[in-house]
Amino acid sequence: MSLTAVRQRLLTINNTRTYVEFDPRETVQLYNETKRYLKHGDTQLTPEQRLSLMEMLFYLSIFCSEDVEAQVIYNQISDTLGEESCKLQVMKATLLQFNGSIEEAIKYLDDLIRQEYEYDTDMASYTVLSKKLLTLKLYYGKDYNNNDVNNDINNNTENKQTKKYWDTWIKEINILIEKSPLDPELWWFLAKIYELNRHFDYAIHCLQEVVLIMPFNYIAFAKLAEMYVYYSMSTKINHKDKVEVLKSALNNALRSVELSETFLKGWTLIKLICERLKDEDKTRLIKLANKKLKEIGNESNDYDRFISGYILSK
Amino acid sequence: MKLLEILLSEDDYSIPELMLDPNFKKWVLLPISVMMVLTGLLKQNLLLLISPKYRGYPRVKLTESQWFMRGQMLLGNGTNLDDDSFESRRHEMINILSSGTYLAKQNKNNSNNGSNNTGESGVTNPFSDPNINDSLMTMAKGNMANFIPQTVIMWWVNYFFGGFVIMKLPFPLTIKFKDMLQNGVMTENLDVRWVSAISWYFISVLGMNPLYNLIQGSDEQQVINDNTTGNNTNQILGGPGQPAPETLMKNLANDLTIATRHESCFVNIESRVLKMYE
Amino acid sequence: MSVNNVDDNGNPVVDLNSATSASILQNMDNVNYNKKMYVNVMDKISLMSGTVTGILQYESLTGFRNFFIIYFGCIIIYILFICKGKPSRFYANVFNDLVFEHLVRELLGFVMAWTFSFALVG
Amino acid sequence: MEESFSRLLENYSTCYSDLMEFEALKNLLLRKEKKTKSKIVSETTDSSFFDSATFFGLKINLAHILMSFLIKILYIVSILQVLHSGFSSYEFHQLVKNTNYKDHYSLPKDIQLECCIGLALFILTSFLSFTKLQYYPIKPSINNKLRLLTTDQYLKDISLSRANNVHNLIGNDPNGEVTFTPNFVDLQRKRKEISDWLADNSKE
Repeated sequence: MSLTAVRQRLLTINNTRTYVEFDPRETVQLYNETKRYLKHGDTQLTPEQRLSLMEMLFYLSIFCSEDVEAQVIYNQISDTLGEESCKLQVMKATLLQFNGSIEEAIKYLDDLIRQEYEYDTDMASYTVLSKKLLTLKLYYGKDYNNNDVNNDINNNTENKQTKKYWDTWIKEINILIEKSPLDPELWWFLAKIYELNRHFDYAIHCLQEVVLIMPFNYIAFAKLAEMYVYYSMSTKINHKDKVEVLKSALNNALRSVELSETFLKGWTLIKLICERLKDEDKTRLIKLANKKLKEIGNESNDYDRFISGYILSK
Repeated sequence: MKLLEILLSEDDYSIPELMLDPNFKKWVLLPISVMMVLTGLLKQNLLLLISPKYRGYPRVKLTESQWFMRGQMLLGNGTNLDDDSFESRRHEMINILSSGTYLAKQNKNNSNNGSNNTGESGVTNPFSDPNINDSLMTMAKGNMANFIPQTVIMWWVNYFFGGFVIMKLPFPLTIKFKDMLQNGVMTENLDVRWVSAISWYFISVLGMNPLYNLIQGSDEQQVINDNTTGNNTNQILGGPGQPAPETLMKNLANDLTIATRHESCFVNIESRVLKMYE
Repeated sequence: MSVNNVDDNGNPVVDLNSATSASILQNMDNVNYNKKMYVNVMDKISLMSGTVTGILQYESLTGFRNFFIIYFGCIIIYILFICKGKPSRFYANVFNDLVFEHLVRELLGFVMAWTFSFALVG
Repeated sequence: MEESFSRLLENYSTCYSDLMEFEALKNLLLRKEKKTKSKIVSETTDSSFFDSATFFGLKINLAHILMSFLIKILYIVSILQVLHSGFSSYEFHQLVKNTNYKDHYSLPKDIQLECCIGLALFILTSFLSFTKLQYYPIKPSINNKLRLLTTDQYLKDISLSRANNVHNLIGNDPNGEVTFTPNFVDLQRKRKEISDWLADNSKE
């Protein structure tokens, strides 16, 4: 039974790509655990699942700077699948990025897209390769060398250089969106960039696109609510509009909890927004939010317990 | 109805008991059952093997259909937006669709400057297109994999085990089944409950599903979100038998123009949430 | 799932115009999972009870009666212990999903096992 | 090691849109972190602990392993019982067939009983073999442990709002492929972060 739970956890982490969000301690632990799990073997793991876990292990080894091991895993996967698939091509580009040079990786992907994928592709592969190319070009490319750029929210709109940098990002992503308007990840990333640059209204627009594509994405609804709250705080709008914006925020937060009963962020946002909407009577909602937060504090995972406890104690 | 009556009637009239050679069980009943199970499993794996392969399209063609689908999504999932954002998006989409900005053919003609005049030919012969032939082939293969094993086994059973009675059914049947179930047995007055090998074949064809499920389907995969549903982004516009992409886009633009009544999911959301959880 | 299957928006596009309320919406993966669990257990039981009925050499009505007693008995046990008395939480359409949808399938499985063991033993 | 908490709170900064307030909260956590640091580091670097406790969670699951073993045994016993009674019944019918009194004998009670008990045991076992759904949380807690979370149900909720509770329970983002923008990760920065962390920890 526990093996089932372990397998399920690893596969979930892989399917949702949560491992890119892990902090160093968690990443190292996940790396060791995945390695041990694959070595130990599991009869119920289908070959496809095994390969996808190996892909995760590849990226984890890259994160942990274990390039040799990454190469070994890449060889193993390409032995079974060949090198046709776009995921393998992205992996190869990643290896080139660290073992060869960035220019090599960029050239490899560029050639691939131009000569092959422009004419014979499916949209997912095309966008995955384009995203990787874009990342390589803009993060590390010669033309846009920007190691000094600080992603910190507090000090980047003033800096002209960074502004130019983000403008390039926005331009490039828009070009890609023109080609593939149904890729939610592109819209989400664009929203992230606008958020960094404090263009919350643009970020709201992008997130609404995500919601159109993925109608049940409650995370996106909560994010929308968050953006509305920020927007209401910006200096651009007057008091009357502010209430309207906060109401939109509340609506989105309510939608997120309607889709997911014990969603901590959603309930927290509802509590916060209701407290800000002083003119209206929202006691029932606040009460409900408190009740739900208490419930989460009683039975959720350790992190959510901690946070809901903190929020309630405030 | 008559069948039901007989099925449900208590079996009072006595049937003459036949003495069957016990070797029938060993050499007829069991081999047929084993063959049924094996071919069933083989068929499953065969279906996996001949499942359609990855097919690519030119990127412009995909872009075109994605913009079309974006319009459809706006119609379908537009309730997720508030009224203002829906309106602005609606107008934007109407413009895009009716102006045909992302039509694949147009782009091609612009870049190649009329080197190909595909626009004129109109309807193409569906059998000359290799892509369509491909899809027809996969369909045909799927059907073949379904009925070839059936026919082969039926032939096998009839050929090797025909002409004698092998077992007694535990339930009575009407006389109409006699032809089918006692196929090749030349006895006019034998009760229908005594049947030949082919009827065991029929019964197992009908009843094998639970067994197949138990043999192969016991993996209780509890993956939380297993995104194996495939991507729906790969359908393309203007497939076989469909109108041209341009017309489709125009039609969708018309639909969007009509869709002025927008119903947002945010209407009454507060009372809905309160009702749900309070 | 597999390495060559990149997946971005696998989400279904559902027409929400008719139903904006989330209380009606269902998670299809879970619906299928629950149905699969139910079918698995019923498949086992119907095959086994068919075998047993054949061994006991029950004929015609007695045999079918046996099937229906076991079938409905198992449904009741399933609802009481596995669904904890609240089948509507796990099955959208309780009567159809638990009783009628698989009745023919299980009956035919039962008949097959019954016939088989009846012929072998008798 | 409370850094993960502070990172999480960063995600939740949203809830405290007053950035000032958020800073205060962060400081509070940092202070707490200093206090607990030495203890937790010793735990994370203890690799033997790491091996046994985080991977298979042996202690918690002994009962489950026993249970699944028991269920297998019960299945085998019930199937053997049915097979045995089937064989007995076969022998009996072979014997009876050769006499002239075949209508006078019915199957002996003990064979019938054995058969029925086998079936009952089989049905019982197949219902016992349902296990309550269990999950590991996505992220290990601060002391690197994974606490097995057991829900009180055998089946999964179908209504969308409740079905998502599982994600909330284990701290999963079902749309992570979009929300974490995995294709836009800055790999070099990520590598640097991790190598820095490794260097820090190996020193102590």
